[in-house]
Amino acid sequence: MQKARVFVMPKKSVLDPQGATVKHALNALSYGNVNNVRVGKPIEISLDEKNGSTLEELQEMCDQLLVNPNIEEYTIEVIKK
Amino acid sequence: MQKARVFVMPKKSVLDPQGATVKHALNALSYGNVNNVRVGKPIEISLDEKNGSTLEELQEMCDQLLVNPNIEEYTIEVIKK
Amino acid sequence: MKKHEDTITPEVIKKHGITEEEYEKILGFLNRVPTLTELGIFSVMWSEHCSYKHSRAVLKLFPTEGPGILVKAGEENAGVIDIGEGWAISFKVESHNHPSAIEPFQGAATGIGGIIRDIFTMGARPIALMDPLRFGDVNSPKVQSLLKGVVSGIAHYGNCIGIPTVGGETYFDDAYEGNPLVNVFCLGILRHEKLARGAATGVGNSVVYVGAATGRDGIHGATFASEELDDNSIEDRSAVQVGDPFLEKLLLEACLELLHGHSVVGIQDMGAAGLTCSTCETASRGGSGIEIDISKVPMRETGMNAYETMLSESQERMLMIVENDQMEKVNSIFEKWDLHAVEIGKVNNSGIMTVKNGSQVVAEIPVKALTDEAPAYHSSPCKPVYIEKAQNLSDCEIPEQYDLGDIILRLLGNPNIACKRWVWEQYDHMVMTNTVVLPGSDAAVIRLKETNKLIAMSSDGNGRYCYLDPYEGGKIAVAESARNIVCSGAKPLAVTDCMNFGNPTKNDVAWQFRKCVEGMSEACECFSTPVTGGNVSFYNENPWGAIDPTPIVGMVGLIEKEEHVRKQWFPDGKGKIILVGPLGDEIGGSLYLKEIHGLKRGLPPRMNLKTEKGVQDFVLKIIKKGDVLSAHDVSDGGLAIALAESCINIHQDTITGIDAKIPVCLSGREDFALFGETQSRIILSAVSEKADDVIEQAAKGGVQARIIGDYGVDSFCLKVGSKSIKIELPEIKQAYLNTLEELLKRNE
Amino acid sequence: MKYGVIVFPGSNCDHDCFWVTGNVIKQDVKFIWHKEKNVNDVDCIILPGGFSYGDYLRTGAIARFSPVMESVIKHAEKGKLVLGICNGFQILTECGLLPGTLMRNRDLRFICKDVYLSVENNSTRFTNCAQEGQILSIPIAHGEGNYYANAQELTKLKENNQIIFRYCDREGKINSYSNPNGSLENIAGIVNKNGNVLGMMPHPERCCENMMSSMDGIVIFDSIINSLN
Ligand SMILES: Nc1ncnc2c1ncn2[C@@H]1O[C@H](COP(=O)(O)OP(=O)(O)O)[C@@H](O)[C@H]1O
Ligand SMILES: [Mg+2]
Repeated sequence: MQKARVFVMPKKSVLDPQGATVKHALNALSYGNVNNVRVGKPIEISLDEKNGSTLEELQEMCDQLLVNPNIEEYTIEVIKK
Repeated sequence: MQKARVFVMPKKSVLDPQGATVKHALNALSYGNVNNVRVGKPIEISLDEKNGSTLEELQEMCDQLLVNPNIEEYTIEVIKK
Repeated sequence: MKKHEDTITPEVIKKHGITEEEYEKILGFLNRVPTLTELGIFSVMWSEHCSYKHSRAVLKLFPTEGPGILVKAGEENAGVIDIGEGWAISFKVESHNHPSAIEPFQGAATGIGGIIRDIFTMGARPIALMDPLRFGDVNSPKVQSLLKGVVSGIAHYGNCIGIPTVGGETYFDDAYEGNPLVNVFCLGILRHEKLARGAATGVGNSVVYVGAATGRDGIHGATFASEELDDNSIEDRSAVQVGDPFLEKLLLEACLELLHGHSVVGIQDMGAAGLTCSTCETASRGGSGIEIDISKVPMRETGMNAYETMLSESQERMLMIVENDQMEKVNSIFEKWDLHAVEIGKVNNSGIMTVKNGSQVVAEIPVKALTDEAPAYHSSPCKPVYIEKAQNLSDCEIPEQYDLGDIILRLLGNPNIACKRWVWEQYDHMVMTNTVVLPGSDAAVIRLKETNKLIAMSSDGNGRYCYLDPYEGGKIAVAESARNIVCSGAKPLAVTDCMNFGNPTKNDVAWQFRKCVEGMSEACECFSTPVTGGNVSFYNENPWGAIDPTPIVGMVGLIEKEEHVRKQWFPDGKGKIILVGPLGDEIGGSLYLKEIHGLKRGLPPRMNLKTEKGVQDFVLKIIKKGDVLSAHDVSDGGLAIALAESCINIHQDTITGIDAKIPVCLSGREDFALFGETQSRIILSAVSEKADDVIEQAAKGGVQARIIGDYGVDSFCLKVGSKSIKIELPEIKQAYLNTLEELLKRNE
Repeated sequence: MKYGVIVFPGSNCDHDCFWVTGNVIKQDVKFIWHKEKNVNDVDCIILPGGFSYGDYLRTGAIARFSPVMESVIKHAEKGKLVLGICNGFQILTECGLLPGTLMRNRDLRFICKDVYLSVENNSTRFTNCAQEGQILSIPIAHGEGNYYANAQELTKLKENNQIIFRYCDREGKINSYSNPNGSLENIAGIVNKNGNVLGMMPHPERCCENMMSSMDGIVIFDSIINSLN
């Protein structure tokens, strides 16, 4: 695998003040139908051409560094060229 | 449409200090094959059941508020239930 | 009410941290089996965190009376003292150790949020923060990430809400491995007549909820803080609370605006044990009863039951008691700040806390059972066996053949001494434009724009000393804090404290606790600085045992005039260095022994309070007279380090040299004279013409003082006994200013 | 003259700006709540520092939709003065009164400390009391002050002499060591093409009194008064 995207999102049970504030702002801008917003962090990882990573390795990176399991959850998407 | 995700990513032409730091850290953690990382911001928007938004409206939200076109670019993904 | 015998099993009771005897007591108060919600309410209110059940008796030793005290310790959310001209200050320190161990960023951030709420509920505008911190070995990557998380969490919250963090402590020792201490201090200012109370009075008055919606955050946080951390605690992660400093800023402005009107009778923040604690404590203080309907509580999540609602610790929420017909006025102020206030109940005179969910009663408990009648335990303190062994140290165990200049540099670059600007530069320490003495000097000084006075504040506590001798260590914590305050030109006023200890049911921890409190109390009496409030944090343990006993003293002092303000740095130009206080070579418990020789042993320095008071009174007098230009107290690292620190003006990025001579004392050891931490010593600087006069004045007052050399030369020269040390100034600067930063960058 | 200090939810240097303009340099000043729509009676509007809307999403992104901003833009279009400090600068770039963007600091950390600025252009309404090349000591306090503009914008800024302050060291050297946050070409403050809107990351309101670590901030407030006389 040469390229992957990790979506780190605040857990549903955890307060997301940023999401709440953005929702308010969108409502105020006349997008009254927006009823929930969550703001997270996508991380795009490019890997060596010759030396990619397995899905397990990517999961390891998440668990070790990229994601704070206390308050965040994640999914991994592989980007094909 | 009832739910959408907007991926806001730093433009390629713009330095992404956060991405650079994450790359360093991953390299240091022995993931030497990671050669580029970009950190962005996914925004998950839930809309009213009865009163969704069109893709155009979502683009409007991005252009008006969610994205800073000077340094960011975005894609929109519709989430089907 | 339904019968609940089936749900309330012995396991459930145990899981709530309630002992068999305590459960019997609950049955006695209710005359029936409690509901699960009620059991939850008892468990949080009777937890150590809310009830102080293992410390109440001992804390009574603290002196709490004084002439200017407007609100005494324990009466309200924070103490309040008069500073003249109709103005008063309110301040307090809190711990957020356990949440920060689990989730450093949010744990520290919500700690700041909580202490700020404690202060503005008194009607005071918060104007300064401090953050006394303790971590394990700074060389461990884990500790570094903890440190970074905690510091950025404090920065995130404090900076965003716009209250400057002007001081604190950062100390590393293996004893805190896995159990960091994150204490936070906040100070606010108010007019006497604006003092607010946390009492629910006036039958028929409205109980009003305002702020963030309630989610499942931190459920059982209060009991959690009263249990030891074990590896399973990682599983408790759903308990993490996330702070929203932006919302708190709105809440703060709205509440202060509201409190300055006359519609609010009582106010209390929802901190530990959230809705439960705020309702029963306000009712208890008001001698009243309260009835609330939780179906009216704004919820962030769906499907929360009564138990979860009552125990949630969602942040940024306040409870207010509002006069019957004033809801409209209250609403209009909150709406201005885009906040929403909801009436969730009424005050009555039943003496009972009634919780309904719509029409169904889910809890009905006598208020006093949760507060005044909560269990209290008398511990059986017992001197730990390690003490005698640890205190016992003979000089010959300390190798002598070291290069003293090299040791000075190593100590200056030791993370426990090196400049902490890596920390404080991440904090907005200037916002509000009051910070007159920036972080880095003995005490921070802020001016009060409302008057011509200034306030000095310092936080201190030496776990090393307290581990070796909790009684002397307790005295020294207070004395050192007062010394720092005096060095800045202030008169010590009062104290808040945070007592960080291990498991209080262990007899040696109970002993450490009691001895520290005794020592602190004695010192507080001596300096006439009553304790106006504080916090106890027990169960600070890791798999290897209890942390070092670490009482943190937050002291506040008053400076009458701007001209009296002093910093620790030698001024520009040339002049004389004066040492006030005894010569000495008490090496036991010193940082030198720990960091250079790996010995955390020996008898820590003795604190003679009479000597200390004499030195402090003299120094304050001489500062006020204008005879001295700078003042710095001697603490960790001893005389050599204090002298080096006085040379480096961190904020101007300049350094000056000295030429000084230090006599060797009884032990005959040069290293002891340089690095011993004998107490009651202050380094002053004066222009040459004034120096002799200062010495003479000291002699008249019966205070030891001597000129030990000159400042304003080109290098750092020390003569000690027969040895001479010379260090070039850039080396000193490099070691002191850059080591911590470089150490932390290395792993980035 | 009369200053108006805008108060957004989350502003936290509003009182500091009010204090300096009102009590230190003793001018008329009033707070303007962000929901107000009329700013006609003031000569110079200050957008203060702080964390408007918590800086959520992006700094300044939500504040620029505050009702008051329409009048601020009109005020600027009339050629009247607008001073954006820190978060105020961020709002000015978001609403298009100034070019460029303020990104996260190079080291990803918030930085609060005194820095030196060199006055690159002293012929503006905000700097006419300074010497050209004068070095000012003024504190910064921000997490996102890393100025970025694309090549075209940068060329224009230079052509029109719009770069007002650059970070430098005590001797005036402008290089990466004296750049605290990674800003493009050490840019610390810029004006619009007409020279009536200044955005700067450093906080002049924090250094106007004897008790503070410097008094260099005064130069900017003095220049403003001077330009109105
Ligand atoms: N975590 C921190 N936050 C803010 N300031 C700090 C922190 N740690 C240390 N400092 C500051 O660094 C200086 C030195 O601290 P310390 O060595 O504890 O002083 P002292 O020995 O005089 O009590 C003080 O001004 C203190 O406020
Ligand atoms: Mg000191």
